[in-house]
Amino acid sequence: MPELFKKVLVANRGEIAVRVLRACRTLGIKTVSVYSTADRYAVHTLMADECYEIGPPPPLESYLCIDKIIDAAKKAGADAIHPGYGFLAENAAFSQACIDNNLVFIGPSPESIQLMGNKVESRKKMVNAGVPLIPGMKDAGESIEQFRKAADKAGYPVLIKAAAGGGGKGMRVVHKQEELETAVDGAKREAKSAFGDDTVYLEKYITDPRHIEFQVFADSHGNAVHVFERECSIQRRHQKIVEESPSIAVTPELRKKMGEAAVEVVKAANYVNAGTVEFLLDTSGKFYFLEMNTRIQVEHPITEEVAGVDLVAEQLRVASGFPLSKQFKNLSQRGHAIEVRIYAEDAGNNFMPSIGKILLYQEPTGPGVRIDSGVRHNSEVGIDYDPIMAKLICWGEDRDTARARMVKALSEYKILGLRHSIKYLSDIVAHEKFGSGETYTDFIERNFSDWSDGVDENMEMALATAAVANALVKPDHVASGNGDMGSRDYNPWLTIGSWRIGEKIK
Amino acid sequence: MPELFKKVLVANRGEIAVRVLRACRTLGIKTVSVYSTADRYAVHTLMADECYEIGPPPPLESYLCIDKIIDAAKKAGADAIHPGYGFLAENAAFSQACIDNNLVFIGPSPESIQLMGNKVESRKKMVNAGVPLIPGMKDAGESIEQFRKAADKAGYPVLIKAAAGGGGKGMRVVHKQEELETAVDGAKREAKSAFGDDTVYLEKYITDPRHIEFQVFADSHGNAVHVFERECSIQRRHQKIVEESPSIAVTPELRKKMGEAAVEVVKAANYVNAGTVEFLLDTSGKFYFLEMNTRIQVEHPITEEVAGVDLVAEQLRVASGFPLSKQFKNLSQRGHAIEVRIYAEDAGNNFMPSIGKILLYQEPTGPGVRIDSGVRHNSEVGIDYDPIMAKLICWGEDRDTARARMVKALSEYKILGLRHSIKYLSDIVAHEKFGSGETYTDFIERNFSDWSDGVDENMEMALATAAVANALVKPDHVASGNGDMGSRDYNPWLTIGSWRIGEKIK
Amino acid sequence: MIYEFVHNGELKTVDLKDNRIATFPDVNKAVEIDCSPDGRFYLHNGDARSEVHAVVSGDTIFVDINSVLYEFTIPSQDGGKGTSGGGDMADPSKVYAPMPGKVVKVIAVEGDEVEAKAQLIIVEAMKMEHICIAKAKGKVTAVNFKEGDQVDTETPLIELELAE
Amino acid sequence: MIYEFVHNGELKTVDLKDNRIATFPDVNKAVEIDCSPDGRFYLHNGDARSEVHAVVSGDTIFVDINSVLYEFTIPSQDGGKGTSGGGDMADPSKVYAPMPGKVVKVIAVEGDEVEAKAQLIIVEAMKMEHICIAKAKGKVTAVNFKEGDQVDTETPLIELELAE
Repeated sequence: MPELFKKVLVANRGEIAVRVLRACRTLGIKTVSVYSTADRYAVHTLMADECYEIGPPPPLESYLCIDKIIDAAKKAGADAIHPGYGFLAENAAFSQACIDNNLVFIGPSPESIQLMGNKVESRKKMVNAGVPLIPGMKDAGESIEQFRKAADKAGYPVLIKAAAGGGGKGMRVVHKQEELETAVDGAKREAKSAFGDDTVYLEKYITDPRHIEFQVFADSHGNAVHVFERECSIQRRHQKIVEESPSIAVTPELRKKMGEAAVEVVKAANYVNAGTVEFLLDTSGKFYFLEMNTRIQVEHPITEEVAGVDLVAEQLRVASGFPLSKQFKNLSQRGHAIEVRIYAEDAGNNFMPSIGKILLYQEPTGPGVRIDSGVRHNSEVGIDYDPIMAKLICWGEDRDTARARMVKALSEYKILGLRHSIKYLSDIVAHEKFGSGETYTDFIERNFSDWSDGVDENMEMALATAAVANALVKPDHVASGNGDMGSRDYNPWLTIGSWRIGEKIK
Repeated sequence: MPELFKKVLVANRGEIAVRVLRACRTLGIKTVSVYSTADRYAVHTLMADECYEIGPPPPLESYLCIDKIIDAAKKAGADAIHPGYGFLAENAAFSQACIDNNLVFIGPSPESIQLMGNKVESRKKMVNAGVPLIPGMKDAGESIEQFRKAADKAGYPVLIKAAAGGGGKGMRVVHKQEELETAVDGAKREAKSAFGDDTVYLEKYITDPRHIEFQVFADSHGNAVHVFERECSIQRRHQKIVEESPSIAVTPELRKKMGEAAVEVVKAANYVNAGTVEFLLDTSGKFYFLEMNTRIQVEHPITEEVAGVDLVAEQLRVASGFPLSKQFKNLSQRGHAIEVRIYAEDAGNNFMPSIGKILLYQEPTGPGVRIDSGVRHNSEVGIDYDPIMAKLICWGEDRDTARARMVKALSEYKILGLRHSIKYLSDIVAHEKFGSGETYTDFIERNFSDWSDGVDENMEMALATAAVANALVKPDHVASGNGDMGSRDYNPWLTIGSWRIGEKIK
Repeated sequence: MIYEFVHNGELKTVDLKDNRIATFPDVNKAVEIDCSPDGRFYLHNGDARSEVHAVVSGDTIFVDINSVLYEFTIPSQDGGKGTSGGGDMADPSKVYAPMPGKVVKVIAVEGDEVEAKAQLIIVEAMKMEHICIAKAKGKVTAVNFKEGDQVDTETPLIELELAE
Repeated sequence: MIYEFVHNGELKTVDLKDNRIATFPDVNKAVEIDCSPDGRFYLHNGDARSEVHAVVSGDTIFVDINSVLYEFTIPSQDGGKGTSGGGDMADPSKVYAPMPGKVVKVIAVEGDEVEAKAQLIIVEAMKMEHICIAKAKGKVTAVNFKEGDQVDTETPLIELELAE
């Protein structure tokens, strides 16, 4: 009979570190956090039973330092390390270093990480396991005959792509065979002039693709399951910002097929612990393996809300040697969950990260509202790390209820002191095309390329508010205020934090 | 086809008003709140689209004023009124006044309210419908023969009670027939001397009873369902403070039987909308109807979390004329939920209500944590109303997970400025007898009669904290502080709320 | 720097060095409290730092240590009140209401000799009755309110002449 | 009482009466803002009062109206900066980094004649590249940093002599 870890070190920061610490505490496991000097007073640092400094702010000198983290774990007497996501989460060397130091890495083996990190190798393995990949040429095409054969095999439309490519250069969509030769020649010319290399290849063109991923889980006793899908098509700068589960595009039959394929991937990779198998889904219901993420994902909470499980607690149990717990053997979906990522960034200015101090922080609450956050009132959002502040997850009996709760919760979510994406996210979730489920991967380009926050509409209200705030912070103005304000020896902004100006402790 | 209300007035305050307002907003219904002068800036007042003042703080002059509330509803052009719980929620005259003014009362008919409000009438009706009541005499007993017959029928142990009674006076538990006569005589003598009236009667004595209630729901189309049970045995001063669902004492078979009885009650009362049927459950699995509450209950969220439904939204739909929605036709339980009520009260001093201003307010978040609250930072908790500030609801895959999450969440919940029950609640949920499910209605008396918060254990830490806080609030002390503090032009308590002392706007 | 606070009517003393190291005259113990740039307090204990909470409001300091609440009062210069609420709780010769409310029953009569813990007067506040008791044995010298009166926490309800 | 604020480099004026009624010189509109005893701001509109949020920090006022963010700066007496971040954004002859970071590429060369929107220098901050562009046509008179330099938001990266 295995035993649960006694003490776990969390090798991460921000909301995911807090999430893992909470899971440990719920299971009665002692916790250790590590922090860079920038995070000396961060939420994750102080939530743990013990905390160790591991260096200056740049990740390479702290959160990416395998030695320092292993040292902290040994000093604290931890049994295991949870890597969160990002940083060392998909680093095979770190997973190996844990093993070499008699620490359990809470995640898959170094071999699994390595295999899935190598896109060429992993795709080969998946082809052999019968998992569908985007059809096309494996290598560059030489003769037009090769292209024609490959196109016939993949089925039109097809895409010609430059091997050295990027940014749409040397790329052509071909809808019919008779357009193929012209397209290949054109793509080659363009590739040559753009990259100095005219190598091009062909793959199937996916019309209106959706990003569908399956949560998977496997224990060290040979059990592997999937925990249904998440749709993560809404992306900006190739980063997901709105995720939901279930996907509106996945029928029960398709779910069964894709889920089985996801479990095939897990088995083919000898995978243990939580992972995510990413697929592209086209409008005809065909799906293609993209890659597998060998970690807990940012968007794992929507799966938790819909399936009624705790994925992080299960990571800890499975890594301790337990078989999958009974909840994972009789899984079902209930209702609908949506997650939005609250970044410190300027949605109106190309999503430029925003840094600063959170001067006002007010989270929404109530039925169906969950917040996983890594900041609070007076937190500093600095320059060194990913600017995610929090995730807001809303659950509802159905998709429309989840959407309505999300829009309401976002309207109650207040962060002042830096720029953030709350208004942008609210506009996405409230958008009619989101409502009708037209959530393809180009949703943002298609519907939000000319988005603006409508700052001018309420300029007068904003100015009036600024003027009142300004007036009340200046005591001489308060004195000349109206009866209502003047009759109180009271200055609202100075009393927040409960200290009344004018009162002196003797 | 019915239509959802366009505008709803919420005739309540505090957390339940906020809960109802949120449900309305999620359904796209416009909202109206009413407030006494004490609540001019309360959370519920300002969350609505419109708000109307209805009088001074005493409830009799505001929240209990039927005319003022009806007037506000007419002025705002509301279609319907939601009464919340307490105040006018179970007032048949109010329900009737709504009807008379062409407003929909979101709850049952005046007749149902009246029937269930009359305990004698409702018990008669329930006997006829075959719902089990605590067996015993319907009237006072005269001859010892009558007592003997009633005792044989009810089954020993039985309880002799004074008709004029209260406080245990004139009460005797009888375990065997041979003790009956002595007990009746003794009870009569005691009743006579205590109340001047020696009338006594007999009913079955329930050993180790649990308070089990069933959430029920009926629409105006003849559909009635139950939404499983809640156990609310943990009570102080006859008020529930910890509730959970499901009950550890209710087996699937018992759930079926009790649920069917609850639905019988609903049908016998021609009941429409949400209600709660309360039972006493004894250790042998026998249950007895106590009463029916014709309103949404304080503890409704645990049912919502376990069943995955929104009871308040359903109240609005059903009152609009819709049949029960599909979620209510295919109900199932998932996991376990616990609710605790966060009162402004002094658990160490006989639960004396505590009034004051909330100077620091910090809610827990994360997986499985839900908060329904009616206060926030800087809220005043006054003398005029029930001192409930918030409810904390924790869900987990199983009871132990829900308990662990609750203890963790309570440890993260910080309210300063008045006394509250957080530590007391945490000690209850963490208690081993709670863990083993020995949650009988005398749980508090049995296990917490000598509870103390352990204030002396950490007195030095508290004093040290007070001293540091005191030192840093006084600028002259800051100046003489150590390098760490003195190097900043910074005073922590004055900067909360983002205003830095020393900085002046010119 | 020596700080004095009143807790439940008792005077407590703490010696604070460098605004962070506290020692106590009667206990051999040092406690280190750190204040972060974001205005929070942390208790140091080896490699652990655990958050503690405190708010200063007027002459009262509210503290939360592991969910246990403390209410400290800074003694005023004129030797005044022991706690912030309920009048001068430290003086057993005066009985105060625990919170503003209405007198529902007066039990004590002027001239009564009462024992410690004797019930003197009942005040209803927030729909709950609170029984005010004698803190020490004595003779009732004044009953300042009658049934139905509104009372605050500043004026004594009952005054006693203490025995011995 | 007339208040002036800078928003996105533009000067805005508001006339505030009784610390609650705001009117605007160029718009025929009055806005009533109420401040509650618990330090929150409410917009009055008939029987509706909706909460708006504001925080004053130094010479910057952050405001949230229906989730739309506003950052106002109080103009300083010495005629100084237009916004709080990114140097003096109002002066097109100076180009600042939008946030502290590292110069990864210098495109402009001293003496270059550049058009408005020409790319001048690229700064990497928070793992993302930001391209700093010319706000107006002109001639590059100074390039103050080279590749690899750490830059802040206060020192201009590039200076221009504006055309005309």
